[in-house]
Amino acid sequence: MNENDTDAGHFGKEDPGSEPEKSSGGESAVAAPPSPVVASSAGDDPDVDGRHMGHLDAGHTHGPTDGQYFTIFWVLFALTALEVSTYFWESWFGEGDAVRRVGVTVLLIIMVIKFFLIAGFFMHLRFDSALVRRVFIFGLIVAMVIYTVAMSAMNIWTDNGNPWFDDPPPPITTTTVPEAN
Amino acid sequence: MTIVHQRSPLELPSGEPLTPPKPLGVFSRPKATSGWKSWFTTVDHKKIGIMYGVASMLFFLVGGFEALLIRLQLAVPGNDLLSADLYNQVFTMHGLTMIFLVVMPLQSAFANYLLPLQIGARDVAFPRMNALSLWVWLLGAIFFNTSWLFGGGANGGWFAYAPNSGVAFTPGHGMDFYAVGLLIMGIGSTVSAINLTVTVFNMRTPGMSMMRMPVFTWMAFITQVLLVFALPVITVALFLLMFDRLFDASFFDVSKGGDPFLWEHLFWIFGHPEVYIMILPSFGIVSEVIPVFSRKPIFGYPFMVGSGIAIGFMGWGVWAHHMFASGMGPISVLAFSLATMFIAVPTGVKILNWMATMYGGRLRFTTAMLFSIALVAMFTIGGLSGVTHAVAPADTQQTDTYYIIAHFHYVLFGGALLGLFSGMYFWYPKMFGHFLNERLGKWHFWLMIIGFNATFGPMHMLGLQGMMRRTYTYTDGQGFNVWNLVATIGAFTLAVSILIFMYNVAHSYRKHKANPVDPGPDPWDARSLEWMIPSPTPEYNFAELVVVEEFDEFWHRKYGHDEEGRLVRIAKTEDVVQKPGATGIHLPSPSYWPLVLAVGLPLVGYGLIFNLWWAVPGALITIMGIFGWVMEPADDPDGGHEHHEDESPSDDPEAAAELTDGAESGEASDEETVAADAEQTEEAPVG
Amino acid sequence: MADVAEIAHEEIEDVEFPDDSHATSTGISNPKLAMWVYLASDALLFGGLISTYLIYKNRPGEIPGLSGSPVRISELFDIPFTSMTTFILLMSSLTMVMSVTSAMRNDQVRMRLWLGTTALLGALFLGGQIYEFTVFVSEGLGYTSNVSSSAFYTLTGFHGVHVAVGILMLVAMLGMSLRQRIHAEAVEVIGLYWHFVDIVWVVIFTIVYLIP
Amino acid sequence: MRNKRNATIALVLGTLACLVSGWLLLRGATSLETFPLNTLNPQGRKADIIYSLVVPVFAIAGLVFILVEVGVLWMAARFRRNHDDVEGVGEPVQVHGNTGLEIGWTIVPAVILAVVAVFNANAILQMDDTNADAIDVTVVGQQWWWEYRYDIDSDGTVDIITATQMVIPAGRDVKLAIQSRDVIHSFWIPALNGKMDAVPGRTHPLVIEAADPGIYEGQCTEFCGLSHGVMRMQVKALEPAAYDEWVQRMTTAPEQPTDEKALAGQEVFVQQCTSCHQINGLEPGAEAPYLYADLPNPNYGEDVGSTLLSQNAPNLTHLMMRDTFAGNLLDLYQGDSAVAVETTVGSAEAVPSGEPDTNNLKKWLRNPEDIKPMDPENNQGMPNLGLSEEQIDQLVAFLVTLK
Repeated sequence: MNENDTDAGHFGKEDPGSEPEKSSGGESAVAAPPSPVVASSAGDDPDVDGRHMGHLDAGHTHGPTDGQYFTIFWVLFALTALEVSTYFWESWFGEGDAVRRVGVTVLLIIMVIKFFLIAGFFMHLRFDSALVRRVFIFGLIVAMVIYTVAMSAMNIWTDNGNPWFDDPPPPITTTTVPEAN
Repeated sequence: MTIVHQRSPLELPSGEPLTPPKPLGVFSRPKATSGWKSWFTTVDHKKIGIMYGVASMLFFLVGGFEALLIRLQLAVPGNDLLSADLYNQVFTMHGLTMIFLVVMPLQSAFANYLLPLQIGARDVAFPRMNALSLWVWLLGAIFFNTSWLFGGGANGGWFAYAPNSGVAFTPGHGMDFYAVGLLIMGIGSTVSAINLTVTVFNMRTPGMSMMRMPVFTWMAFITQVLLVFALPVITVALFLLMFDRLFDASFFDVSKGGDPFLWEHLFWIFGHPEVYIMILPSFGIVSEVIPVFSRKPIFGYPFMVGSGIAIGFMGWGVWAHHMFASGMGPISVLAFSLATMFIAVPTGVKILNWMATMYGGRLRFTTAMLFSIALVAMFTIGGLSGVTHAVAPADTQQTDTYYIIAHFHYVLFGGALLGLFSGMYFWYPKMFGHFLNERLGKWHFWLMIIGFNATFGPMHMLGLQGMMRRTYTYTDGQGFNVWNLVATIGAFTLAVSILIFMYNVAHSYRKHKANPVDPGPDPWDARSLEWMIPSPTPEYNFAELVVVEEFDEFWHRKYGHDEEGRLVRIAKTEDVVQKPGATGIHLPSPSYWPLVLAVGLPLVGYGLIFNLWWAVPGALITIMGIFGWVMEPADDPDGGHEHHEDESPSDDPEAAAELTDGAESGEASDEETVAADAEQTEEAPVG
Repeated sequence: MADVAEIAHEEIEDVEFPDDSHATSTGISNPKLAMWVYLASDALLFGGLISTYLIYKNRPGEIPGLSGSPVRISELFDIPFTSMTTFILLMSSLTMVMSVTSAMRNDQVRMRLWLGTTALLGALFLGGQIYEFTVFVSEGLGYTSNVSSSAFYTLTGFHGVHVAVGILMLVAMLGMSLRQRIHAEAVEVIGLYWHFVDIVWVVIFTIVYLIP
Repeated sequence: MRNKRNATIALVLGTLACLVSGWLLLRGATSLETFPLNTLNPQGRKADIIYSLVVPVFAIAGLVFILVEVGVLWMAARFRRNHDDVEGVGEPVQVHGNTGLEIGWTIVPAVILAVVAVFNANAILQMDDTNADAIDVTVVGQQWWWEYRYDIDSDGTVDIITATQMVIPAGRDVKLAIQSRDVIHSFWIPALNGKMDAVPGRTHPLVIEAADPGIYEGQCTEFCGLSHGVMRMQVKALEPAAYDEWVQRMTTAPEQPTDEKALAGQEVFVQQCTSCHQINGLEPGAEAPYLYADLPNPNYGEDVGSTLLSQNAPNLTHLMMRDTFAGNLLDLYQGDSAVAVETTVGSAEAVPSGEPDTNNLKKWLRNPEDIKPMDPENNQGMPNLGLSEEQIDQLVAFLVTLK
């Protein structure tokens, strides 16, 4: 598939394949209304009900082609296969901390790559307005930071193991409670 | 973009909208825009805002009554007016009512009413979703309060620490209503928060850049963003609690490995931003009122906005300061203690900026201004006591004592509520077309300030003397007698001031009916866009959209300044404001479906608590609501406005209605998402 | 929110007013922006559920003397099977994206075809998940057996509900497309939701299933 | 000008009002006798650290408080619009802001807070220090009373189990390991240290130290259900010698009662009370003559084979060695004060003297729920056993022998 499969040619000024970041994600992109895409669409087709759609779909004009989508899918496929393979690593390479540690690292890296491939291309995050990117990334960062801190506060920085408290007595397990209702 | 018009040769005729789609449903489309019925189907952000306000004031009376019960019980040592169990229910319900049923919806009321007006829009981004959030919240709130009829209210404290909130230790249904009720209200708040966030991003009038938005709009906007990110966290916690209580899961059952800290963290990750959710809108209101009555612009607008953002941002990093005594370990305590101390900085900037705004001004002491100044004075006290327990070792002495009660009432009453009252007096003419009586208003103000300080001031001392929170009684020998009695007297003074406020509302209305006086569009000589339009606000908000060229656009159309920077009038107000009586403006059509959808949720709630089969009718109603909603166009095709062809400027399709219509199927499905997401409430546990 | 401030500063510099009266202030349509905000919010929901699982996943093994089943839910995972369903969900993302491009080309027929395929793949995934649940339950680890199983079922259950809601939306969209033309953007917005569900599964599959 | 005069008056009145309210606030720092839970009267090392941090923080806060409040009042009076003001004449100068000023009042508070933060961090880290001669006590919270376990000889077995009133040696650090059996409680002796939550499944450390002998009142401060409001406790600090005497008494089995009434009461106790309350060595349904033991059974609730919460009830082996009972609600001995709430600094005795207050014991046994709200149906708290007056008399006669 080539780039002309999309209707990009219609917009003339934009080259869909080249550095989409620059055209939509640059400084002025946040205040998207003045972007040239909108102007051109409105100017080219003043009479259509593309009034509804013109600017709304502005983001897609730089979107990948079908072929690119398939490429990304195969990359994702391969990455997932690699992920699944880590499950068998211990049987292939023998058990051991090193294997496990490498496996976990690889898994986390692949997870992040897959995450951003899907978000960036399938969800058009790379090509869309900077605002949605920031909204979404902000949510992700808040989620990651607060839950990481909360989990560490619960499991790592606890008092059970406080240096001065050499040998804390074993916890008194709670008494089991009677069957409710 | 012509893509839409290109026809594929394979396209089926069925893809062609030959006739405008008709609403499929059991109801005919509601048409009324006035009369009592219209309130149930309205999608008008102003009516929705007013309903939020009225409902939350009614709940304010409920919460206030609970507060009086608490104060009566504690007036003398060893009192047995309330049993320990009833007292636990009353203080829990008092807290929950005041937070979720009064302060949050009151800020919603102002945000709903004012956000579109202040950014010059005709409505919010999704008018029907707006109605949905009102009804979901209101019915959820009523559902929550019906717990009194089913064996008693929630009695685990508003923070509901596990495992005490579990079924083993709190076997009644109160905590079930807590979990399910808050989940239902959370759906309403999430929908509303997303809606208003999008409104602020997207619906601004030409020229209204983010840094030209009034401070109230900014603060309400930050509040919505905080809600968007905080609510899912409490949703998780509440689901875990609900599964524990209703389906025998063991998330907080220590004998199965559950960890009570999980609840604490999840709750306070939500709970701390929640504090700013309650206080920031009031900061915004004050930032509107003080400049108007000082005849000066707000001092340091970018710093006001920036400090609001900073507060919102830092609010995420300090939740564990509610847990200094929980034993989470010195490293966590140290980190959160230091983070907490510095949140005082942006708050201090705000207070100093308000004072700088007043400095050199020409102050008019209307009731609204008095309340705003009182907020500055009272919130300072709450803020300072806050700093004293940001210091973690000190906090281990102060936390869970009445010192904390004093602190957060100075923040939430002396901050949030005084600000909201200020806003009520300020925007009342805009909302209802007549003033509240100023004389009665001043009685209200002074009694409230005296009562408030008499109630909560002594609690500082009680707390330092060691009186703990959530205690249903105290003993004669503990030395708490005097100040408790003073606090009780103060509480009743407060109650009297609220009665005066209610009388004021009724009295002003009667006087207005007998002898209507038009307050005019701009009764206070104010600054932001909502004062350019007639009072009460016409249904269409703006007859023509305002093109904004600077911050305080309306003010600058009225006033310029001379070489010294002193104020000079350049235009008469009458010439600047918009004239009433515009016609032919297309507005979003009313709809039944938000109400229908919302009715189903409490029924599902009862089903979850008592018998899963009872959830079926509720689920069916909700699904019917979603179905009707999706099938109903956002705009009534029979509404008489062929707006697509209509090029007249008065029917400028910039209006919200037009926008949502512009992507009508998109909107419908998007709303379906949220609605369907709401549906998880009943689906997840069943499935 | 610091981002928002930046945006604000950027905007103040040059404000032009588009003549296109349909324009929103940011140029992003309302539904799309709302969906993104919702997805950002949903990230915190799943974050909370994943954290819950991570905290509880080893509890039955680590702390002796607890009541309930001592088996960790992770001991029952059938990775090859779950990998299959993962591939299915991944494929559904591709079909979803194809549906969106078809809709943008106004190729309503292909759009319907791809929408249907996506819904079908989603249903297959859901079926796989339900099958997996029944296997776990038959192995003796029900929802209330211990904290790790409760947390696991809650997490994957919530994801499953999201998938189910997504399927409903796809089917509804399919049904509506027979009655009226569907805007490409409506498909795109649902697509965003669908891809997000897939993204969440990417995280769950890695963190819950693959990392021991 | 009128406004200026008003402003001066506001200045003076405002300052006065602030000073008065500040004085009222500090009035909290009065004697522990009047306010047994007072937080501003530290009596130990750890509480001193907190107090010395609180005072400067309060001083800074008080200063800012006066500045802001007086400033607001002064401005309200100074810039008030007069009736004779005319629009357009002498209008305010339109000041939009002053970046330097703004940055200034962002940085100055930040610097002040940074200084406080240093002291704060230092104090937080100090809270964990202990001296070498520290003793260990395990504190267990349960709805709605506290249990204390001492391993005197550090051999891993519990030597003393007591409830409600903890006894510590004055002048020595006590490392508390705080745990809970059911819900979250919080252990708080304001005169000795801040509070620390007792969380089920976790063990939380807290160090307390009392400089002088005395009785220090405490209170559970984390909401723990029905009777949270009256879940009280005390710490009794003793001179080292007295503490040794106390340990000696507590590790020796009490004397067998001899008089008939007490023996009958012992019978009632074995039949009615031992399923929940323990007296070292007494088993439920055991046969007379009963054998006391020196060591308590730390797992008594579980030994009974029951899973009920209320079945872990206070160990009563040395009941009369305490000053109070029923969760520190009632005095065990007749004394000058009618209520059990007291903090006395200066002296405390290892073995309480005076006449046992049998009325209090009887009141409790007749119906415990009258004294303290409880929910025995849900296994929370002590049920009303429906004892006859005679049984109550006998029981009390037996209980007062447990010294």
